[in-house]
Amino acid sequence: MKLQKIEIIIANSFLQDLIQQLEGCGIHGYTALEIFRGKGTQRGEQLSEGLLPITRNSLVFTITEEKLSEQVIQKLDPFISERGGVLIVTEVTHAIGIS
Amino acid sequence: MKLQKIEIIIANSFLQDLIQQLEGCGIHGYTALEIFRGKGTQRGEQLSEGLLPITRNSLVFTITEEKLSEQVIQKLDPFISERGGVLIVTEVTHAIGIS
Amino acid sequence: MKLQKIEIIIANSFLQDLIQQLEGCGIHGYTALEIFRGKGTQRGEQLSEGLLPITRNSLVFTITEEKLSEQVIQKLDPFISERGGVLIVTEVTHAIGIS
Amino acid sequence: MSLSTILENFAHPATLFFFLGMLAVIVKSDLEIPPQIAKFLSIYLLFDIGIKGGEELFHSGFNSQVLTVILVCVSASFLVPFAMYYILNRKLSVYDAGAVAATYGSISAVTFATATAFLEGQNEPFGGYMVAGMALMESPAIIAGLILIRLNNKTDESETRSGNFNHILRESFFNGSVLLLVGSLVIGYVAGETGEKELKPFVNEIFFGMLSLYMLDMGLLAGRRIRELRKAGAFVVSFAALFPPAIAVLGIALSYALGYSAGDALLQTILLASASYIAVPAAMRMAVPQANMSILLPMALGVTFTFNIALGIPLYYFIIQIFW
Amino acid sequence: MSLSTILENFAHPATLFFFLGMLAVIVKSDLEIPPQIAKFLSIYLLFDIGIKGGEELFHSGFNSQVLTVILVCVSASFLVPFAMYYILNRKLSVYDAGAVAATYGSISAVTFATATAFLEGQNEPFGGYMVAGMALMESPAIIAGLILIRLNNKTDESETRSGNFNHILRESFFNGSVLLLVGSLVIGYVAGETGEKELKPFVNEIFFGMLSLYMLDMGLLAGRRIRELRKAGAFVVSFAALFPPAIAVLGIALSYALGYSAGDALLQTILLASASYIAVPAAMRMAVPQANMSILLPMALGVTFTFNIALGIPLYYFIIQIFW
Amino acid sequence: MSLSTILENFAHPATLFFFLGMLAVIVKSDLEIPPQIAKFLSIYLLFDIGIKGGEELFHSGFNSQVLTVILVCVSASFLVPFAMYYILNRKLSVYDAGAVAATYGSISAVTFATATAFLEGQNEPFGGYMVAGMALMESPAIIAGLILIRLNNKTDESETRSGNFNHILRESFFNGSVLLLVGSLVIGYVAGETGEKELKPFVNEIFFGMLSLYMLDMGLLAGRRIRELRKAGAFVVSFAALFPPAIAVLGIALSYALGYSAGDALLQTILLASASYIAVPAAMRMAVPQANMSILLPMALGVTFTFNIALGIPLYYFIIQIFW
Ligand SMILES: Nc1ncnc2c1ncn2[C@@H]1O[C@H](COP(=O)(O)O)[C@@H](O)[C@H]1O
Ligand SMILES: Nc1ncnc2c1ncn2[C@@H]1O[C@H](COP(=O)(O)O)[C@@H](O)[C@H]1O
Ligand SMILES: Nc1ncnc2c1ncn2[C@@H]1O[C@H](COP(=O)(O)O)[C@@H](O)[C@H]1O
Ligand code: NA
Ligand code: NA
Ligand code: NA
Repeated sequence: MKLQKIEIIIANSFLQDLIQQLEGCGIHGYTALEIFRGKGTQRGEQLSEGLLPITRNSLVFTITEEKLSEQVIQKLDPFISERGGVLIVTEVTHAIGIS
Repeated sequence: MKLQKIEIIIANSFLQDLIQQLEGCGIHGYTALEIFRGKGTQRGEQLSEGLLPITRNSLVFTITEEKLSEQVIQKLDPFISERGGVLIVTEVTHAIGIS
Repeated sequence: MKLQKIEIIIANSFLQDLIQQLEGCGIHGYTALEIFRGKGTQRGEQLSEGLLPITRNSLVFTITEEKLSEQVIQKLDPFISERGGVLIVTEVTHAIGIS
Repeated sequence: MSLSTILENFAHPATLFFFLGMLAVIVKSDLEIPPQIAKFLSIYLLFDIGIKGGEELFHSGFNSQVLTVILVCVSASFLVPFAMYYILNRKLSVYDAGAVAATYGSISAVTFATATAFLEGQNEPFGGYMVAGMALMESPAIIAGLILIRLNNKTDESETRSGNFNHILRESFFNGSVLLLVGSLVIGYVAGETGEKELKPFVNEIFFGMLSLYMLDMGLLAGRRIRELRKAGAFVVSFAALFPPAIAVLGIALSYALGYSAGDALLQTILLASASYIAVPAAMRMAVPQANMSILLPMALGVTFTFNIALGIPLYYFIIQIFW
Repeated sequence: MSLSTILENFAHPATLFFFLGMLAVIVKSDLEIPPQIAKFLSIYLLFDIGIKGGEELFHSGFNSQVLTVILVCVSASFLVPFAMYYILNRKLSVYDAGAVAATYGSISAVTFATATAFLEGQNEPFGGYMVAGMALMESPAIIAGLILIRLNNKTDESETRSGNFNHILRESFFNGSVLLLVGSLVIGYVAGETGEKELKPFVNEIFFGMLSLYMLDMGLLAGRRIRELRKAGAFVVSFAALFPPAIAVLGIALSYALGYSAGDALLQTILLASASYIAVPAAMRMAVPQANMSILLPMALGVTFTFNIALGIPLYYFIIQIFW
Repeated sequence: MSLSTILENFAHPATLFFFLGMLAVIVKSDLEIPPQIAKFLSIYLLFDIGIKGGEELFHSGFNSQVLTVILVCVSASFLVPFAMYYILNRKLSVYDAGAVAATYGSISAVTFATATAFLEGQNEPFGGYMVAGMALMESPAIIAGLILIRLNNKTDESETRSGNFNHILRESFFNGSVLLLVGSLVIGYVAGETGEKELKPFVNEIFFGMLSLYMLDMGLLAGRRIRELRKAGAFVVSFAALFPPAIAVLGIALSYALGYSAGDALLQTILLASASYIAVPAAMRMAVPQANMSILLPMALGVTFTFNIALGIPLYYFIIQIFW
């Protein structure tokens, strides 16, 4: 069973939607971290200002089997692209306790 | 010298214990990030509520040589499983300055 | 096009400088996370104390092509080493939307 | 007299801390308010404004003046986006024009709070029911923005997102800021004298200090946005600079026609002439992911907010004093 | 009279903000208190309660009434878990029954604070030494829970963790909440009049505002847990709902027998009838990783806390007024 | 009389909370102040000290006493690092000696605040202009430290970083703490009576409570550093322990010679005898990445700060009372 890690960077406003999308794909576990600063070409510098909810991004990752992973990526691609998000896939060698 | 990254998700209540376990295995460097939201099958949604210490999790990672890594994983497995934690291993291509 | 993830751990005091260095190398996107606790052999335990700016570290990562990645690593090595920082490179299988 | 009124505005710590924040950006200081603290200041402010408004409503009751204010506020926040959309759409895409129009239909709670502080400094009375008006100005603006985008968007993309409409509608009524403001207003009203007695020190006495820290952060935020203005282009910058005085003239005239007191007139004018940079942009970002939010903050924060804080409040008041 | 007493409870902003938080969960608002702010509110609350209690002790001294209260509190928090364990163990595992029993032996500081606010609203005096009693109710409950699990656990697993016992014992005395509460109590006592004068505005005047924000967060937390109740099952929900009134009857009777004043009786009753959702669950989670904490919060927060805040406080007071 | 003065210091909640923080470290409690809250407390403190100082300056005006204080403070913070460098360089590297020297040339704002609280407790008046002196003690110390490292560093490495000098110079004037303190001072002065009236409750009344929480965190921080002292070595520990009393003697003599009032003399002494652990270490870390900051905090926080809070303030005041 080959595992992959899918990391997604998304504006906090869409976090809830993203999680619903992930669950819709059959993902049962995820972890979200706060991004306190970032930069990209689409929306420039993001400084995670507390007063301004639209400047805050999160990093969500999920560990899944390679097969499911491919489906997830395909299904999420338009969702993420439309919202200016980022998705990164890396290989996982070994895992314990993941859902 | 092949390096691996071991990432562990653990309830904050056990963070101190985990670090002691890691150091007991001969690990000299680690980094911990706050998880602000997560979900798994064992304990459901975790929202990192400030008032409730038991709902907060951390992500701890350490970069180690492959050999040490295997020992660490073996030793930590029961510790982590018992506490409903998660452990993920990935390959590292190159590293500078790690302890 | 092979992609790599470069993760850098650096004291917050040098974060701004690091980002300038990265941009100087032609990096257009990065993401920074707060480290709330860490330990290494050079500076011991770092507890991210709010009152003491010099005890706070960040984790910055950037996804780049392998070719650029090598240049970045070479250029950053002295900068990071002098400041007691850490740099980790891992392989990326697939990416969407990165800058 | 005019100059002194304007200068008196600068004797308020809150205004001065706003400029300190801007200065920090200019000199590239690392001064910053941690994000969770900024959020706490914002929670405090909405709590404070809501409670105070509720207490005033408790004393005044729902008289005809209150109903007039509510009617003006709700209609204006719904109609202003329509008027602005067609100006904005000349240069901006449907999505952007809709998002910006909604933003300007709504209000900035801290501009309102600064105006109340200014009035207190001038010993000019005002009605607490103005808060009730303010609390009702976010939802209609969001709904108007959505309708505008719907009407003007010819691509079928909007179709695919139509299931989302209810979701956004609910968001317009129940997003965190609106709920906290309306909730505090209702609680201030319901808790009546018990609440007033208990909350007085928290709500009245530390208010100016908290507002000063909030404005320090606003200065930092606005300062950063001003640097981004070059990218935003002359059209949007002009819009953001001309909107407050233009709409203020209308606001003053309307207040005069409706027989508002001088204090109420200033607050009504500020409500009309200010723009939202928290709740509405957040809701529009969710509703219209295609909108380019990077022009919204430089406009609403960098230009309009700065104008209102630095010049608008004393200027509008000066004009009001001439006519009243 | 009874109804009005109960209704008066709802005139307190803190109670109303609790319901605003619940409402926010029901309408799926994105309203939230950032975690570090929540922690700050909790630090403030323990600081506040401790200092006030210490000041009162400074004035009253350690008279026999104080010693009675302390004795009652320490014994109750140690004995209640024993009584509850055998009820809980009918349906729950040894680990879960022990963890829940410890939780119910201990107290909820904010329920206590809300009760003191309620008494102040009723102009009903109470002794500051009640805080001393409260401060001593967490450690015995944790210890009792550990002993119960030890006694009833037949697997050898507990053996392997026995080195841990001292560690947990220390945690029961020195965990952050207990240390801050006891520390503030001692400091309030030691600093005497100097401290009282210096801290008065911080400790007394902004208290109700901070409590209101804290309760807003409690409403959000409790609201989320109530949604989880379905999973928890009828047995634990009934336990959580019946514990407060049942134990309150005992508490009132005991207070009567011991000659407490009416105000003290309400506080003693609240201490007995409330459950811990911070310190004890945290300690039990560390001590007993096998315990399923996911039933604990819905019980202690969703049901017991909500019951005490919404109905318990005025109800117990109503009964007390009949007998005193 | 002497003992009672020293003991009175311990009746202040702020001092007691400092020890509670230390105790928490000793008993390995998990008590902690979240980092953003700690930063908020620090922002509050600088805001508070600055505003109060500005208000006092507004009342006193820039008389000759004010100018004397400013002159003493600026010169001392520039010269002390030179005097200390040559002592420190006997055992420490050029980089470390420069960084530590700069640290001791500067000041600790919370030690100053604790001293003002102490004076208020003693009903001893002092001039608000002392804050102006304090606000000007960070930049010269940083500049002196940089010059010292430049002068004494023979390797060409410093050459490569020379483009950095202006950057660091700007940092010395505009780092967050300095800018907020100086900015608040100016705002307190400019806002005059309007500002004073508006900010009084925030700046004066909740001050002691906020200071107590700040000191609780300082106790936690200092406690952790004390554990690291073993690694730091006897030389630096002795330096950190002997610096305050030695320099205090000079400070008292100087204050006497310059005809300071007793209150001003204590504050001047505290400014000289305290060391920076926020702004200066941060600036030196940026300027001299080679410096080993791990000895700096145990010295400045673990030893010097603890000494001044626990013994220094009452001791210096006791000596001052003898001579004045
Ligand atoms: N190459 C990259 N490496 C790391 N993070 C990136 C990269 N490109 C974009 N990001 C992250 O994605 C966010 C959104 O990018 P964008 O939509 O292009 O502004 C940025 O704020 C960064 O946090
Ligand atoms: N497949 C997964 N991918 C990413 N994070 C996971 C996954 N499974 C579990 N987690 C994380 O591990 C935590 C504990 O999981 P659990 O013990 O199953 O509730 C969750 O709250 C998540 O943060
Ligand atoms: N082997 C490692 N694995 C993970 N993080 C590390 C490792 N070594 C060092 N670090 C991180 O790098 C920071 C600086 O290390 P040092 O400069 O050696 O004190 C530490 O505080 C950790 O956050
Ligand atoms: Na408007
Ligand atoms: Na109880
Ligand atoms: Na000094």
